[in-house]
Order: sequence, then C-alpha cells, then structure tokens
Amino acid sequence: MPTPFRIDTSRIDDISVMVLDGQVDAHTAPRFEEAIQAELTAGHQRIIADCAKLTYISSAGLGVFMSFIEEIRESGGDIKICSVIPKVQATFEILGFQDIFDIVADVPAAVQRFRESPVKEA
Amino acid sequence: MPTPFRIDTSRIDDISVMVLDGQVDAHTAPRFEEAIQAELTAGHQRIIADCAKLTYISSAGLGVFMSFIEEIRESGGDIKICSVIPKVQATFEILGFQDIFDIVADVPAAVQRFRESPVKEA
Amino acid sequence: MTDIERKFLLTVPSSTANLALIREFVVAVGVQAGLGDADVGKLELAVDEACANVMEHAYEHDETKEVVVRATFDREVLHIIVEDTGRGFDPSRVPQEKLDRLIAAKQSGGLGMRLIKALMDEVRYEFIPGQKNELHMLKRIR
Amino acid sequence: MTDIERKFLLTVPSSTANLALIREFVVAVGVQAGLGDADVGKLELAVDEACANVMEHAYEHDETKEVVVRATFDREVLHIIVEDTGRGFDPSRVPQEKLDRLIAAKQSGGLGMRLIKALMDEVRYEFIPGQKNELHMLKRIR
Ligand SMILES: Nc1ncnc2c1ncn2[C@@H]1O[C@H](COP(=O)(O)OP(=O)(O)O)[C@@H](O)[C@H]1O
Ligand SMILES: Nc1ncnc2c1ncn2[C@@H]1O[C@H](COP(=O)(O)OP(=O)(O)O)[C@@H](O)[C@H]1O
Repeated sequence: MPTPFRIDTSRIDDISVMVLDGQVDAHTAPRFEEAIQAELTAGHQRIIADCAKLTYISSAGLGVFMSFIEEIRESGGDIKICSVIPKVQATFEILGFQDIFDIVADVPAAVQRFRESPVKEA
Repeated sequence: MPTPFRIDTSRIDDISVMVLDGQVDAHTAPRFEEAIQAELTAGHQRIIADCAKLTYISSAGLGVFMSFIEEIRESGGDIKICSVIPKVQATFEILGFQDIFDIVADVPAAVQRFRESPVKEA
Repeated sequence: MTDIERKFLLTVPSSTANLALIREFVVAVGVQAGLGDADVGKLELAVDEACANVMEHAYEHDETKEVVVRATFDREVLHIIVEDTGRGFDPSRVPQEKLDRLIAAKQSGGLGMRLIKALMDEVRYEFIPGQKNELHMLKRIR
Repeated sequence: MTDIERKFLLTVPSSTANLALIREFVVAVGVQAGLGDADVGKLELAVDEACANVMEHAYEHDETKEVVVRATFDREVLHIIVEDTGRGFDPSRVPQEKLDRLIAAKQSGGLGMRLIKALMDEVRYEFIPGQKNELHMLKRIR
C-alpha cells in the first residue's frame, strides 16, 4: 500500500490547525510540505500541528518541520506541536526536537501557548 | 506479525455466541477449532458464529466450519453464521457456503433462527 | 505508471506465522498494480492458499525451509509465482468434490486449490523434478 | 523458538511508495524475533531511513532499480542488511551537525544517518565498488 496519510487544515481565530493523520515518510512528506507552504502563502504564520492521529514520522517529515521553522519565526509566527503519541515522541526526542520546538499536550494548550508566548523561548 | 485473532464466547440462554475477531488463516484456524471443540465438549450444540469483526478467512477457517457441522446437526444442534462483512461473504459464496450454512444478518436474527428452525432446512 | 515491469520478491521461513506478512505483501503489490478492492481481496486469498499449501504439503511444516513469492506487474497483468523445492504434486489429480460430499465424507480439505482457480484469471503449475515447483497465478488488471 | 537462524528477504522497486511495505516487513520480522514494542519501533524507523537513502541517494529515484532488505535473527540478535548497487558513499564524511545549526543553515537533511546510529545497536557500511553496497544494522534481542 502506498503510505496512508492525509492532512486537514482548519482555523481557530488567526491560528491554522493542521491535523496530521497517518504516516509521514519520504513518500508523503512532500504533501506535508505543500500544506505548510499553502498556509504561509495565504499569510498564516501561526500553525498548530495536531499529531494525535500521526502514527509514524521519519526524518523526511522531521525535515519539513525544520525547514520552515526559521522563516516562520522570523516573520513572528511559530509551529506549535501537540497531542504527540509516545512512539512519535520517542523519535522527536532522539533528535532533540523538544529543544527547538514548542511541544504541548493538546490543541487548547497550543492555542493558549500562542497567546502567552507566540515564539518559543530558548 | 503473527496473524491477529481472538475468540470470545458468551451465552444467550442455551446458545453459545462465539465472536470471531481478526483473521482466520492456517495459523489461527487451530484456535478456532479448539474453541468450537470446547463448546461441544461442554455439551453446547447451538452455536452462533458472530463474524462482525472477522476481517479475513481462508480455507483453513472454512474447513473448521465444515468439519463440525455434520456432527453438530446429528446431535440436534447447528452453527448459525451472522454479521458477515462483504469481503468474507465473497469467500463464503465462492464455495457455496450459503447452501450449507444458515447465514443471517445479526446475532438477534441468529437467536430467532434457532427458535424457528434449529437446523437449516435443505 | 509507466510501462516498465515492476518486480517484487518476498522470501520467508515456512511457518504459518508468516502468512499474515505474505498477505500484506501481496495486498501492497495489488494496490500498486491498480487492482480494485475486490480483486485485491481475491489475490490476497489465492496467494495465502498457495503459500499455506507449500508450508503444509511441500514442506510438512519444516520451518527451516523457505517460501518464495514473486510478483511482477505491468499495466495489464499481475503475475504471481509461489515457489517451493518440495516433493511436488499433480494438481489434476486433486479431487474437486462438492461441498456437501466433502462434509459427508468428514473431509475439510481440498478447498484451497479450488479457491485459487476460482479467484485468479489463470493458474498454472510447473513441476521441475529435483529443482523446484512453481505455482503461477495471473490476475488481469481491469 | 529454536536456535535455528530465521531468514527473510524483501526486494521492491526503488520507489518511496514501497517504504510502507518495507516497514510492515521489518515490523513483522521484529515481532517474530521477540523484540519489544519500543525496539520494533526503532527497527522500523532505522530501516525506513536506510531504504529512503538508497532510493534518494544511491538510485536518485530511478524506479527501475531494486532495494533489497535481508533480515536474519536467532535468539540473541536481529541482523538487517539493506543493499544497493548505486554509487556508494563514505558515511564518515557525512557531517553530524547539531539540530539548531542545521536549521540556521536552512538544511533539513542529514538526519537519517544520525537516526540509524541512534536507533540500532551496531551499524556498519560495506562499500564493494562496482558490485554492491550494504548497510548492516544489528539489534540485540533483550
Ligand atoms: N505445494 C504443494 N506441494 C505438494 N502438494 C500439494 C501442494 N499444494 C497442494 N498439494 C496437494 O493438493 C491437495 C489439495 O490441496 P488443497 O486443495 O489446497 O486442499 P488441502 O490443502 O486442504 O488438502 C493437498 O492435499 C496436497 O496433497
Ligand atoms: N545509500 C546511499 N548511497 C549513497 N549516498 C548515501 C546513501 N545513504 C546516505 N548517503 C549520503 O549521506 C548523506 C546523509 O544521509 P542522511 O543522514 O540520511 O541525510 P539526507 O538523506 O537527509 O541527506 C546523504 O545526503 C548522501 O549524500
């Protein structure tokens, strides 16, 4: 089977909530990249990546997060990552993602975080 | 992964309801066989095979149904098959299972069938 | 999809514990070949039956032996070969009893070959004595 | 489980569409080898990274090429080999930048080899010029 993956994007006020559903690998990462690019092109710099249904991520998907984060933060936005399942969390931790990204419990917490600290403090 | 399969047996009055969950192939069919044998040994001749969660069956599983049906009917019981998903139904139909077995919509219909016609009529 | 032939190969120890993996393999190949859901289901069952037969009859559950499944497809046809190096057999001598006769004879076997023939578009068995046996199965795409 | 070595082999066309199948294959092998959930997850990711590298770097997305994954295990260790016949490379020359350096340099790559080394117990690359390249990965069982 080709890797099962879909993204649904909705909005809470000025925040884009991207629900990642399935597996992000080298096959599906380009679709993830396009979806983020589409938000930026539309002028949305505040993005929540809701990972509750993300069952797998490889470096191709991690690379998408990394390739956009500087540009987004430079323009005053951020990517908040939330609802990560333990398996995916383990992958994030191997690379030290928690030092770079704001990773929070769920969508409400991510919204709250945008209100309190729009960009992750070092 | 070894084939995912489990059976849970409960009782409605004098009827054994066997919930088949997962896939029955040559690897798991022996467990299905043992479960039916256990019912017969305990004196239960009226069996409902609830297939709502049965996602796959190969000839090894079909053979289990076939190997017991005569003995069960000779002792006045039956196996009623119910809640079959279309994929499994397709397999039953290739072999003409519907001519031999009572295949009904759901558990209540299977219970009802035991009341009305304990053994399938030819 | 281009017209180039795609080749897939899976080799596993001859244990029924590997049938689930074999099914995942052929389902993945069938989906990529462009088969519809119903045909993918047929392919899955036919290959499972063929491999279960190799494990049971050709190798008599000797888990040190290997079952080989080859799959190739182009735009028109999906070709599966299940290989074994066991004793071989003559498929024309496998009796095709009706279901009620099998039941009356208290036989549960003999369903596998019948299913394979009903599920696939072409089935051919090549018995190469002392070398290997190949069950070739074809499924046309659309 | 006896002490006999179990051998598994999967060959697929060099397309990222096959990474999901490769992951199902190694997960099935890992479970049979007796690895716990966390280690099965590590194995899955390491082999995916190794195969994605072959598809991208060794074969540059040429789908007529083949990726070969071999797996063997006994009671103690699971051994995976990912083979390609591409140009080969020198893993010691792959820079291991820190994450924030990579981000500052607007580079998203270079994570795959790092993950593989972090996930597996032993990693060894054999470059056999003109013939084939093998990435050997070991995971100890318990
Ligand atoms: N790969 C094989 N090698 C040797 N004999 C086989 C093989 N496949 C099938 N057979 C023979 O054909 C017979 C019928 O097979 P099948 O229709 O699948 O029913 P079953 O496996 O339930 O007996 C088997 O009993 C066996 O004698
Ligand atoms: N199988 C391979 N064949 C050729 N080169 C490879 C192979 N695997 C890795 N490489 C080289 O090593 C580099 C680092 O790989 P990796 O850490 O996976 O990061 P990425 O693939 O994102 O570049 C690649 O950019 C490539 O130059």
